[in-house]
Amino acid sequence: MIHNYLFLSIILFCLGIVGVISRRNVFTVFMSIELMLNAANLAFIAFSRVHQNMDGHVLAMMVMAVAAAEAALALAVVILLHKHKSKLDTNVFSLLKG
Amino acid sequence: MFEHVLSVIIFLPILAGLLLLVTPASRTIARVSGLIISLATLVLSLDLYANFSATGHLEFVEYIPWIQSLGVSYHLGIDGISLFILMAGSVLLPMVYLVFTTKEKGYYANLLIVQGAMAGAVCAADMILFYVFWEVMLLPVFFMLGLYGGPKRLPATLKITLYTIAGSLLMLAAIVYLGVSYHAQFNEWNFAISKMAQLNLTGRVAAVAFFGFMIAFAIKIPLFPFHTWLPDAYTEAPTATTFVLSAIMAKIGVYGVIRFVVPVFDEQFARFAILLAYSGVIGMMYCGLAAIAQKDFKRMLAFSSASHMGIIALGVFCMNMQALTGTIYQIVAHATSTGVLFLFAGILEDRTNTRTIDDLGGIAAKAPVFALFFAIAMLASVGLPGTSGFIGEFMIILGAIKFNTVIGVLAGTSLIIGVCYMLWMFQRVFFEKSNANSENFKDLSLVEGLTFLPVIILIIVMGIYPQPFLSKITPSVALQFSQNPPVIAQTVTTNALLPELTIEQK
Amino acid sequence: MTNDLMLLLPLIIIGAGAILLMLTSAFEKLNNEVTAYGSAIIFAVAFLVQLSACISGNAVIFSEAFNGILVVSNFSKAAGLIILACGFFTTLSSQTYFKQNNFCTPEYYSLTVFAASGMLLLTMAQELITVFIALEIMSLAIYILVGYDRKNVISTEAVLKYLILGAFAGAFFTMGTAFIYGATASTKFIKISQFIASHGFSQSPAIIGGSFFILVAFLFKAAAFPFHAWVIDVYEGASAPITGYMATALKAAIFTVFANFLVLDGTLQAGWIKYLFYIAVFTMFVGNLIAIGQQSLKRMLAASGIVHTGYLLIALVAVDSNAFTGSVIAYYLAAYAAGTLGIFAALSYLGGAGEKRKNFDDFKGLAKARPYSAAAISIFLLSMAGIPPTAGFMGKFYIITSAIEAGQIALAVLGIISSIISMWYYLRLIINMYFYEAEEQFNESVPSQSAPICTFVLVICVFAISLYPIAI
Amino acid sequence: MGQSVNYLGLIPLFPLLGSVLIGLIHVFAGKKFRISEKFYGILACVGPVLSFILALKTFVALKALAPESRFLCHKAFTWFSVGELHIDMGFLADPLSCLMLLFVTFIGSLIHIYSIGYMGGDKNYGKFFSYMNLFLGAMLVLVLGDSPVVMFVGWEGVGLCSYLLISFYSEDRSNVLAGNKAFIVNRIGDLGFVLGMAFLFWGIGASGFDFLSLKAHSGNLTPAIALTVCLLLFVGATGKSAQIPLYVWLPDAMAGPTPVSALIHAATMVTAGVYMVARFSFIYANVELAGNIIAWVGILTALLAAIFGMFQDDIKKVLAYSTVSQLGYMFAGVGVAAYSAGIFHVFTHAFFKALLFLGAGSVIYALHHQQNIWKMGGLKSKMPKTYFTMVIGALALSGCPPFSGFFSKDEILYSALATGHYGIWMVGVLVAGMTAYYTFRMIFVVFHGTPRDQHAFDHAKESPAVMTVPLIILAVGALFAGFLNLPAIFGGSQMVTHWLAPSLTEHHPHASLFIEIIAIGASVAAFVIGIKIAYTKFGQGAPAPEFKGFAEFAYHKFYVDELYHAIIVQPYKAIGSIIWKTLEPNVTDSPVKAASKLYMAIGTAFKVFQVGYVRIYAIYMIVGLSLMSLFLSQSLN
Repeated sequence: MIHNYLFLSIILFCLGIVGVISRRNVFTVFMSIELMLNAANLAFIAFSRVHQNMDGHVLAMMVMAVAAAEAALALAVVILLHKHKSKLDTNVFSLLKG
Repeated sequence: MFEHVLSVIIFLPILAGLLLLVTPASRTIARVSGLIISLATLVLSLDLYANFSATGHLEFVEYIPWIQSLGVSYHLGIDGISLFILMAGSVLLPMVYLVFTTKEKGYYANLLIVQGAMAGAVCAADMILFYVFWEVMLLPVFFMLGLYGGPKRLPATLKITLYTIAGSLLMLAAIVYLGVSYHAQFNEWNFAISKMAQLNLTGRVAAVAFFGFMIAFAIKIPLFPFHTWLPDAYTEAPTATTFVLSAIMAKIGVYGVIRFVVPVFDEQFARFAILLAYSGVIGMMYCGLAAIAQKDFKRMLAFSSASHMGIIALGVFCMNMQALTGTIYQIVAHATSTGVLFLFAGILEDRTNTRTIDDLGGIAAKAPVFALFFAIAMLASVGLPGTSGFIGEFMIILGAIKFNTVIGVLAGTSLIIGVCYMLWMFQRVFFEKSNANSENFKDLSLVEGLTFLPVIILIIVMGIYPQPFLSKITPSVALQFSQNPPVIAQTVTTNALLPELTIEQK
Repeated sequence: MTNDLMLLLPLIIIGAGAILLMLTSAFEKLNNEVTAYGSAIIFAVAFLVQLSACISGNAVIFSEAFNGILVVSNFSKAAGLIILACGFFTTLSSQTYFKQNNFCTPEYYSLTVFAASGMLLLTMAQELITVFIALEIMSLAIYILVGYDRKNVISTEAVLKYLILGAFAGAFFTMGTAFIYGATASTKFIKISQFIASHGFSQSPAIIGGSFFILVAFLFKAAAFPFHAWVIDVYEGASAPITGYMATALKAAIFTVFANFLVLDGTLQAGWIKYLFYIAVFTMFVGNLIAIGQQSLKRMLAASGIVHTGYLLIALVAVDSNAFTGSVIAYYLAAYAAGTLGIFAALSYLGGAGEKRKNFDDFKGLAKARPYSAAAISIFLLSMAGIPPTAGFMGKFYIITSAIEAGQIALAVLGIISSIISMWYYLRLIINMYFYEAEEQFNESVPSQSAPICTFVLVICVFAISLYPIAI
Repeated sequence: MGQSVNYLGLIPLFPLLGSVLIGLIHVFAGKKFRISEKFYGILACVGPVLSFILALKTFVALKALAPESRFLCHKAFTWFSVGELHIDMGFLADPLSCLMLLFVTFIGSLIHIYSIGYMGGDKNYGKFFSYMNLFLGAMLVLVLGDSPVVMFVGWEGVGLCSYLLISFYSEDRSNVLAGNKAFIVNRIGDLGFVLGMAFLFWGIGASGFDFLSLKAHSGNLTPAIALTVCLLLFVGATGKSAQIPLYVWLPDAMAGPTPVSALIHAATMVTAGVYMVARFSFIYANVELAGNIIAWVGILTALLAAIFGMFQDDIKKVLAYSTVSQLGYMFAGVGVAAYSAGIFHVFTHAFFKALLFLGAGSVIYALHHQQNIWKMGGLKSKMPKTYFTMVIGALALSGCPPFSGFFSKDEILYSALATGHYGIWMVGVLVAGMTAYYTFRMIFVVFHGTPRDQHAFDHAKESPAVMTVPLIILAVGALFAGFLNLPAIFGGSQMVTHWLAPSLTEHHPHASLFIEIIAIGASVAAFVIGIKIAYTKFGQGAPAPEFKGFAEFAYHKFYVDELYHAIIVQPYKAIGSIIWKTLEPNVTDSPVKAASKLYMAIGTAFKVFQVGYVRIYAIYMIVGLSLMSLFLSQSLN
């Protein structure tokens, strides 16, 4: 049984990776990262079940909290970006290079 | 003699130099204080020399643990080999302050620092300490060359710095390798140079470490084909820097070979000695031949110096007592003669504003004292008997013949090669008719004359009565050979061309 | 419990201080100056407390606190000292920096202290989720600090890149944690260690995969190849003091936890050494090659930071997991921190308004106008290049010694070659400062003395650290 | 070991101190205080004369000893001592060095006195005497040195002085070039000397490197090393004594003042090579091959130089080639192991050649530095003393009995014949004839006939006494020196040969009276024929001849100088500039340059990877991560 959860988790994680490297919209990129974090959370919960203790749940909660904080910051950054360039395409923000 | 005399000799100039750099001292103050400090160092060194008892072992030892867990210590001491390099520095450097009066503050400050650092490198009995001083002595050169050098100084600065640092970093790896090997073999951390001779080093890694050392020293000496930084650096550097580089710093490279490579890597050294000897000899000929093509007398002296360094290094690679003693003697002789020649070149350049040989002429008639001094230094540099240059060169050639006949004969050609370009230069600069550049050439002033006089006398005394000097050197050299009798002392290369001329080992 | 709290006192001071600063910055009367000095005092107090703990040196090397989640070792103490010192110098440099750049608010200093609290926690963390949280405390604060100049698109772009990639790496970390949790039913290092000891490292795919992901996250934060690309852009976009802060304190924290994680089991370390070997080599060389072509000083320093990461990875490869003290890593971190912070402190007041001087060429002739600053910068650069008698040399010496001692001779030699390569771009700045004529006068007055004083103190540190012996 | 006497060290010391003193006065006080020439002159003569007195004392002391123990030595101090190498600054007076000592100091003193007159009015008067004294000191070190190394000090020292004095009129480039040439060519020879010493040292030098110890151990030398040593030392001798192939410097050396030519380039320094070979006779005597090589080189040099001498038009060049030619004789002598004959010729040659040079100097002085013989003529009447003494010198040089040259030359030719070196003997006789020819060609052209340059002739007058008195003294020597070694056939007792015997390893051939008579007859015949031809052609005054064919070839000295220039000097310079202009920048330095170019290129190229797109950075991470996992799975399998 655990395998199915894990497969799902890994698939989500990989989707997240693909999202990060293929999408250019800042929002989508952040969402993809959230997806990866949630994949981890799913794994935590699943393992928690396997090990028959609640540690995994606690860990998942922690991760979610941190993810929320990160998301908050991300939103702030998105606003800033929009203010500067009126676009949310990550490729637009490539002044720093070379 | 007080206890920490070596430390004082090392750190007095360094601290004075740093102090000059951080305070807004005027250049006159800088020069005068530099002169005082370097004279003080000279007095201390002379006292040291007088009290040196030539036991062959380290004397005036100072030992303060530093990194105890690794056996690294602040460990100083001198023996007959290092004494003379130390002395050369102490004796020669005060001249700079007397002769060159109009340089900037940083010039004198850097000179002081480099003097201390060179003394440190020579006195260090711990490998890490040696490395520290070894690197430190490059920094003032870097700044002096970059700040006060000629118009094309920047590439020259970069080249010498990167070249040397590259070499010395490889040496660092090799030093660490030695320390670790010592730990592995004797279960004790130690970085003392004297302990390393006990190491039993075999295998490829040891060979790599050997080359780590050798390349570092080869660059500093410089040994062919690592000499390419030299012409530019020597030419572009201000006189005092060239002087320091050629007279003392290059010698510390040779000293390094004697101190590190020969006793520690005896097996590898014996194996590669022939290669290194060829490198020395070829370098001597190559640079000597290149010297004849120079139009710029400073660059000519640079090549001449490189040429001599080839022969000096050769003495180490011949692995017999005469050659090694000859090398150490020649180190001092070359320091005095070539060093002074570079200073003279500086004076020539200052007074005529040209470095082109063809632009000059007839100076001997205008400035007889200058010409006389120059001639004596030049003759010492070409190894005329009766001057300091002969004794060392003779012993090196003697040893080279024993080591390998072909190398010996090639080494002998230095007698000819050196004299060709030197005479040619002397002819064009000092003889013939004077011209617009040299018409108003002023002879040495009284101060300048008196500055150079001791060294000129030294050149002659060292040629006529070298034994007091040699007797301080030989015990250390003998010790060096007695430590490694099985490998080094018995390595004699058979002369492939004329086997019957191979000198038998007795 | 009281004992535990005593051990954590520096962390508590910093944490409380951060919150206090955050709260007080609501008051308008408190201007940036006061906050700056306040935060500096907080750092100083925490540093002194930490130092007294070090000196009084309770013989227990491994003092556990909070049920084994946090461990105070000599290594973590040393790392804590470095971090606190970095924080101290960063705040003081910032004080001067913001005389010339006006995007400061008191929260800036609060965030600096917050970041430090995350770092301190990180040094002590012995549990993966704690590590994650500490990492995020630190990172979130640093993200904000990087993008603090909201008006500046460069700065915003930097935070965007950092945030995306940092969060991306964070996701790997959580996934790795999940795997390890799945295998061992715990996230405590000690439990993981016991599990590996009983089951073997290579027998458990979850441990392998999990530790791999965690490694990736650490390598990212430490800016190792191939996770290094962000660091150049982010350093350029961030303000000078923060760049210094990131380059030093953050790296110190990351390497502390990295080492702690790696040595939790010998087979784990042995399993990854081969990779770390190559990563170290690539990191050094790629960092060097990036640095060569840079025109901007900050980008060069970022790239050189990558190189130093490579050296630290050498040290990591060479650590002996059975008798781990971390002294080499700590020493190198301290040596590196002194040099790097020094440069950024100097850049804080030399950069001019809006950091107008940022390229190599902008510093031409500095030595004539500001000889002491130029000398200080030269010393820092030489230290970073590893020229004796500076701290950087001793750090490099220890690293090479430990590498050769561990049998990693190739790595040591490659490290040496890398530092040969690196020599040019360090010297380049010195050459620009000293050997060229000034193109401008550098005649604006230094707005405040705190950054210059920092620079001066750090110069002393560079030499003092080099004399301080350590035990390997 | 011989008796130790302290004054041996003083013999070279006096002139050396004189040199330093005069030099210092000249450099530091000369211009300021207008030191008079007289002062310099007297000061300069003190050293040589004192040395001469001590030399006499040495001679007396030696004479007092039994012949086989005629060794006086003086070890001033340990010069250098390293391992088995132990060199004392020691001096050795044995019959050989004593003989050299006597005539070197004697002739040296005379020439110093002569120079007082000759150099009058020169602005570098003091410098000249300083160099001259230095030379004499060095020459005495060479003669007295008790080990090859000390000898080498003098050896190089005289070379240096030769250089300094040749380029004495240093404003003229050609003079300096001549000096350079002399020094460099000598250095080539010195290389041979040094290498020879090195081989000798490693062969037998470990138990003492002074001549006496070497002689005692000379039997231990292996043949190969002995031959090597002999040949290498001879290379040294060819340099110093101007033999083929290194003779080229000596004719050019005539650029120096004439007393210099007389002292250094005729009487003393150039004979050092012969002295050295005689010194090492204990080795040479055992290596026949080396002896033959030396003899042939010598006699061929004699021939070649005689040919050149016949076509010269510079009075000093004539004498110079004649010197080279006579040196060739000397080497022929020592080559056939007739060391005493060779040394005896050195001895007599010193007198008559110094005489001829000083006479030529007197002529040149009178004609205001005119050296071309075709601008002279008829000077017999104007300068009778010079003429008279020069004729004596010329007769001695040509080997006219009973002048000194006859006996010494005849001794050599006789030895060659007696030891079966017929080829050498025949060439030798031929050269004897040629010698007579060119010597009297010179005498006739310069002193007989009618003046060719009337103006110069009118102003010519006899030189002052300070110059003519030495001429007369030397003339006496040239006349009678030969009797010192009068062979048995003339009722003599060969005093010099017997005197030298303890110093030399020599076997006297016992030849028949018949051979002696043949030798003497041939020499005399050659002399007569030579002088006859000269008289027919030039006795009544003749115009400057046009040279054609072989004569032109010989006039240009077979183009040897040009040849050397083309095959040695030019390639040497070319190699130098190839190294500097091509090899150094393009080959030796190219790895460094290539490395720095590569360095910058890679550095620039690597910037491409920093594209600035965050997405790409993430891709780097993923790619790196994937590669790592790939390796991971590999290593796990």
